[in-house]
Amino acid sequence: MHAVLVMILQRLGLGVLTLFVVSLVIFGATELLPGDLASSLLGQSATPETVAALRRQMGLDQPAPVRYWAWLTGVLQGDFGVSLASRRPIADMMSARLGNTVFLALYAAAIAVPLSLILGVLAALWRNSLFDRVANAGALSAISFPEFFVAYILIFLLAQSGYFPSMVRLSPAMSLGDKLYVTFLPALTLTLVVTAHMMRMTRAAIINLMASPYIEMARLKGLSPLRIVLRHALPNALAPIINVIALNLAYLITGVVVVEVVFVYPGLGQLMVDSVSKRDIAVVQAIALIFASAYVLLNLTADVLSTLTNPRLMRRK
Amino acid sequence: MGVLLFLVIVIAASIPLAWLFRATLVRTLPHDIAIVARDMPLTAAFGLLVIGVYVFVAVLAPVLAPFPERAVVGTQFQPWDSTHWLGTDRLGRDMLSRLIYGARNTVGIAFATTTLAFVVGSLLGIWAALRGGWLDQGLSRFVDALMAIPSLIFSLLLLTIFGTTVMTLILVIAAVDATRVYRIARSVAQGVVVMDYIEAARLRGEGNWYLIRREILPNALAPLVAEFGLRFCFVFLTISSLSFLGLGIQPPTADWGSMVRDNATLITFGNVTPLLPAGAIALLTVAVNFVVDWQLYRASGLKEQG
Amino acid sequence: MTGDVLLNIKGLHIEGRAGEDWLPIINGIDLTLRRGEVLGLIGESGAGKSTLGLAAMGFARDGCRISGGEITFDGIDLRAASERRKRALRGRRIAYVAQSAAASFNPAHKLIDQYCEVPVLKGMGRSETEAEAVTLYRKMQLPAPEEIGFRYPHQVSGGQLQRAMTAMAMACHPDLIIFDEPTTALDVTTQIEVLAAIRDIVRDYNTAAIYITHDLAVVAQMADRIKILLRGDEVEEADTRTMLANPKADYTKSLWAVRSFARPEAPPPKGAPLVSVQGVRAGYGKVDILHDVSFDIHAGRTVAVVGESGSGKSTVARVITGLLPPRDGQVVFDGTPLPPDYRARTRDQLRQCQMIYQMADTALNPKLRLRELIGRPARMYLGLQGRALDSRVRELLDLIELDPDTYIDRLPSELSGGQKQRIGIARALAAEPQLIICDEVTSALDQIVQEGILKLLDRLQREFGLAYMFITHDLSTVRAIADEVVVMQHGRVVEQGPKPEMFAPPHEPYTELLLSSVPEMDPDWLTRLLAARGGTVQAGAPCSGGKG
Amino acid sequence: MNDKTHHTGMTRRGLLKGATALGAAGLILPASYRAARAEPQKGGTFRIGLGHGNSTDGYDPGLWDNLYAQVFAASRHNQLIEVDAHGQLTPEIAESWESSDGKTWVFRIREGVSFHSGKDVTVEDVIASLNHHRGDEATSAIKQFFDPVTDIRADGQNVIVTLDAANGDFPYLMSDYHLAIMPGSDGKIDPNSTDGCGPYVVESYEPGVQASLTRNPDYWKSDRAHFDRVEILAILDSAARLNALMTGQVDLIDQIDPATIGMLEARGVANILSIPGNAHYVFPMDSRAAPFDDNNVRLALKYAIDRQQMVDTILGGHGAVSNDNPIGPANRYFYADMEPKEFDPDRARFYLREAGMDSLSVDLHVADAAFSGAVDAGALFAETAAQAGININLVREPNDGYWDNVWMQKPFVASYWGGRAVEDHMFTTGYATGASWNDSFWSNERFDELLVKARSEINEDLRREMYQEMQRIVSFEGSVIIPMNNNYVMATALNVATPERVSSNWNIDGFRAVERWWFT
Repeated sequence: MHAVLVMILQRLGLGVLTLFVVSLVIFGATELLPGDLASSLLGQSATPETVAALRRQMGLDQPAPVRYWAWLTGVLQGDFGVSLASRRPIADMMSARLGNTVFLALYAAAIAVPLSLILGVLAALWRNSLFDRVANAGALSAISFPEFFVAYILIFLLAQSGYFPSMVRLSPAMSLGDKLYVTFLPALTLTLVVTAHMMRMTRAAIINLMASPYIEMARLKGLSPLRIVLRHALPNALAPIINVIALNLAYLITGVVVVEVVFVYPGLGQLMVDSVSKRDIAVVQAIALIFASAYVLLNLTADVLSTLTNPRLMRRK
Repeated sequence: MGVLLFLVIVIAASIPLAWLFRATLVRTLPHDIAIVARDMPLTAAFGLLVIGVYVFVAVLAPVLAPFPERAVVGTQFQPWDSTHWLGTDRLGRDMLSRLIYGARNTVGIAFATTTLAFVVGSLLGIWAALRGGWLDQGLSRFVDALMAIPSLIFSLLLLTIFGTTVMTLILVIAAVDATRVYRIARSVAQGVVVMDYIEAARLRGEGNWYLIRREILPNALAPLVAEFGLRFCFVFLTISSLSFLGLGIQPPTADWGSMVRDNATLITFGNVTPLLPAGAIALLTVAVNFVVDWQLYRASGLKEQG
Repeated sequence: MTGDVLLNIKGLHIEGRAGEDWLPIINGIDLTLRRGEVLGLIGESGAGKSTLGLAAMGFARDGCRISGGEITFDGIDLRAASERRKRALRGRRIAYVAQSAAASFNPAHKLIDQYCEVPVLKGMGRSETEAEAVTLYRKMQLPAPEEIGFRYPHQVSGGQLQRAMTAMAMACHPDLIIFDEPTTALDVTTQIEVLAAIRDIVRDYNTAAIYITHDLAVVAQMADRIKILLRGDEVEEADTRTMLANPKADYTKSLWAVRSFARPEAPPPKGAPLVSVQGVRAGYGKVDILHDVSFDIHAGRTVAVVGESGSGKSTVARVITGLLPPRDGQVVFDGTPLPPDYRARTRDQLRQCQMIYQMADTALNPKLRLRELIGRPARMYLGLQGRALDSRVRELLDLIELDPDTYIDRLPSELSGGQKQRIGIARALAAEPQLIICDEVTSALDQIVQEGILKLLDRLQREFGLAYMFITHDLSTVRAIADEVVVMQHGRVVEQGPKPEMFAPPHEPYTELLLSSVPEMDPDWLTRLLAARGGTVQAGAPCSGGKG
Repeated sequence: MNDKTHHTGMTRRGLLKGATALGAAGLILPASYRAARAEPQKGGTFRIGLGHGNSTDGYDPGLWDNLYAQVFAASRHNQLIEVDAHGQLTPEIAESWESSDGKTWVFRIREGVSFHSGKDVTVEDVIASLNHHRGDEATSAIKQFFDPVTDIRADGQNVIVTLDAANGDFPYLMSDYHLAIMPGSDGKIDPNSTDGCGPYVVESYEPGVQASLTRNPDYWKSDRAHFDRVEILAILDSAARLNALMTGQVDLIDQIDPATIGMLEARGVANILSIPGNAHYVFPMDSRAAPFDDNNVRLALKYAIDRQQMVDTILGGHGAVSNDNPIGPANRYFYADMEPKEFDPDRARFYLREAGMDSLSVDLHVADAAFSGAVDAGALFAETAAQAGININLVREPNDGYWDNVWMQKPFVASYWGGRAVEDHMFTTGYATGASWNDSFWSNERFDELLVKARSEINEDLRREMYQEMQRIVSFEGSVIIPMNNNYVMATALNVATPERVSSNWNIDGFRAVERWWFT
């Protein structure tokens, strides 16, 4: 256990470092973007004086390092600051959307993970069978369709016929059931997008082990193929599987802006893209940090889990 | 249902095709390659066949395409007929010709991008694994940071900064992909550097470049190739996702990713036009990965028997 | 003690897949085994002994197929039997003990869980199964039989794992056990314990067994009858004593002959030593692995460093090559102290000292052709180019007795184990060194091949006046090739001196243990030894991990 | 969404002179609407799906910059002056307005109007609302409207605005949508409040997602605001908007991909509103920069474009061919029978030779931010131009930042105008030498001269002649290619009814569909 704790602490430290680098990169990038908040707010109606006034008001006339420092100190005190574009506290702007994003991610994962594990195991069990090949090809074609396109197809098939709403409208009052119903299509879309990757990894990880001596031993003990795969191969294949799951979860949280647009789903991705085009650096930074930490934490969890599932690392001689 | 039926027919059709193709290969090729060809599973044969066709089409696009890439040759959205086999697009350009030229542009760009990403990513990754220490730490931390930024949004930022010429597009996507490649290359290389032959080479006093080029890279290739297969296809997706956000390939260049995007709305009305480029991408993806799987399986010392 | 026929194999043919075509592995072998009888299967790698052993379970590895003949186990036709039927036999009535227990135990589960798996499936109660496991563990003389089962494989030493696996095989009191080289991967002292345990348990349960090995001396202790295989054909079969007394086939005789190779004493050391290791203390992290190790190697002579796994003999090599800079002490080469870290050494210093590894597979880059594998050092150190390089490579291939024209453009994967090892030697020679460190170079090879390698090394030594540092755990090899012997244990030199003295009593107790543990061709050797040691098998056995 | 800012900027002066009506402007209603015509009925929830609206949108009236903000504002606020469907200024919070000299303007504030909060609308509120956009520290997009304003003061029920110079147009400025009347306290309004005196009361608002409003029970206009509730949704993806309409999740959408209009009509699940006006799409060329400094080159390009094809393909037929004429059919002095420019490669070649070149290669910078379909339009242009030996190399710029970095920065770009109801405004804003939005940096003495003359000309016929000469100058010597006039295209559910005339002055019936339309 102790070893694991140490690892967690180290990784958390590195995580913080990562976040710092991320904030630097993002800040630098947004600084390089042509135009700034003031001009993009005022657009063509901007006369030099108006822009200047707006810049003064927003403190955009400060040199970049100063602004970054101000922002950093703010965040370190847990204060994300106020959106310069909408003048609303960033924390408020994000909280609801973060909730939505996480909800959708978990929803999709809840379908995708078991599905891909089952498919992967079966594919490994009947490897090179027709099932294996079809599942494989199916998975591959699924990921080779752009997300928004998958979404459109699903809408065409399931929404226009009236089974599910083509557009997500969430209200706080909604019961979980309704929520699951209205967000079904986006969740399904994301499922199709991530399943293939996880399934292929599961299959590969298991098959890699099928050649190892202890699997032959298991066969020579007269165990059934299913038992061999489940009890003897799977436990040793967990590490890579867990890792790919973590990666896909991270993707589900951070990478779904397109799906959000198509289903009009109020998530963080949309907010980030809008803020980028508005040059609302504070918001961009805040979301980038949230995304980055999600990524870091998920990877950490994955490593911890794969350590826990590996006796060699858990119990030393 | 219709879709399923269609799939079944396609699969049914492709099996004998693949078989024929393999047979011809075995006949025509010189003996030593023929042996390899003979052992390849039908899926791989199918994959090779498809890739072959794509390359053929890409190379001979101007010859094959009935109409020029950009010319407006009809009114918009003409139905399929004898002159325009696949109808026309939103501007009245011949869909088939666009698809054919699309093969050239898309595959070209995707290939360039992926190759670039792999050269950079794998070299750095292997170098880090070989040198270890602070260099490894520094590089890896930095790459972690980059990977922690959602790739689509990151590319969006970069493209907005540097503009969207084909060149920048290739560079940006390659840069983002390179981080993923770096990770894999590094972990694979870490498995290789502990080998005795690396120790031997070090004791011989070999330099890093030789170690990377001759000793490590050849032995780290298999998993990298597998990744190449997927990444290669993801480039199309990235491109079309980017054009969804208003960036992407320069029009009027025909490219499948943007073609999907441009016509995507039609699917709302059950019009199959956008399915064509999307299908083209899907087919290539499947094909490439069939071949990759086969290569992996051979590289893995025929672990997976069947 | 032997009863009615249990296993009957007639005209068995097994083929292995090579691309599209099938190559014969076993061609037409008969085999009969009676209850309680132990049959020894002997052959070099590729003789098909493991395949035959597995066939006795009606099992063919992936890529192999049983193409002809009959396999009848206790009246059941295993070739006709359904998979389900065969599965019902395996583990219950026919059990299997694999070569490397370390690799054949599932790392993810506790020993006891893996023990219980089959019995519980068979319908026995978990608790009583565990109870029986403990008794078996005790019978197998495993330390702390009550709790050892609750450890994970990586927490248990190789020798113990091997016994635990035998116990697992015994779990359902099978009628037949296949032992596939159960002790090959073990140190000599550990091997004794395992051999003894296996022999007793088989006798007690009156189980029939097929004992597969390449080591005559070992099988001599275990088997009632011996069958000798060569490339899938039976050479001869006879009961153990007759077989040992007067082998008929030439091949068998050649196997026997291996033991006879002995190299003439090298000229006595003259002048200063080529290499002298002086008071070296070294290790990884906090632990010291070597404590004050010192010895000399003279030009043209062979120093054998003997010890069991974990004794630190390989670490010495790493110190000399500079991969592991020592904490104290130094390595003096030709009168000048070498920089501790290889990176700090001059190209010439690196050239002077070359290394040959135990595992040729991992020591040769599988993606490079022999031309480059061997040519590279010559190009680097001696700056040979083009034709000169080519002819040098061919010369070297000749030296190691491989035909240049056939081999120069091959990949390592296209070579046999012995040939790979020869390439390792050629690569070392290419640098024209004065010292070659041989790390267990023969231990992964068949005896006849070992023979060849040893002779080659010997010849090269005399031709080029090379000095060898010969790291090994195999005393017969030491007998064959060493001029001086350094015995190591727990990172210390327990005894060193010229070979004749070392092999003549009196010995240090550990040296004694080592020497006495080397199996001999005499069927009664084990019995006598155990009697001599008063049955205390554990005596002085170091805690040793398996080499796999 | 910068394009909308642009739109605002362009058209914010595009208002009407005195009693001038937008001649032919407004919609000839489709049969279905006429059938639906009847007395307005109350009730129902009107759901609008707009292709605009950002999660970053704020509340500050000075920064409303896209259609979403505009429609949302119009549904909760009133202004001093409304522009009705006929394009005439009609009183809203200002009962009446007058000026003796054009320098001092008196607005009489309507009594008995109250904010949603219950507070009565006072003269002070109006002054505070105006002042929010005025002064050095003001950050309003219409700040410069007030630059000439020297003083704003109350006089009983009147608000008196004094200018430093006479300006007969001042009332039209006061009808700008930014000028929402909001409750003020000690001379300031709270820019972040949604309190107004408009037809609907804000219930909830998530920027970039949705706003829902309920009918203002004591709205002073008895014959307006027929819906019980209004929901305004931001649906940026055009396919999503279509689906939302077709699956009955919204009743009105804007910005329909022209490519799909036909199919949508064919479905028969929606009505298409296509409202012709003066809005037009343009390709400005920097007349200072070679090769565009040579009018022959400009003419060559003008003849190298197939206008009808553009209307058919880019607008899906919902628009009209324009003869490089910023003055639209809705204008009084529109020069209808100026000889048209057919697509004529030979003629284009001819002008090229005139310019002393046998081939031409130029970069055209486009982004759909300029107008939806701009990229496709560029592609079409490039195609037809190629037939005239002109190589137009299309450079697609990111939508993001288009107006900052491309428009009026690069020599040859795509852009668009909301159009002007009055010739003088159009020309003064976009074509007079040195005008702030003269995006072709074009200058023509004769034109400038006529422009001034025409202002003061009383004789209707002479005036017409002058304006028509100006149109001809712009068309044949100008530096802006204007291939088409685009309609405002919306689609509604079948049960949505509109008044006889739908305003062409702004999109969504001048933002006011919410208070003018009803369900049948």
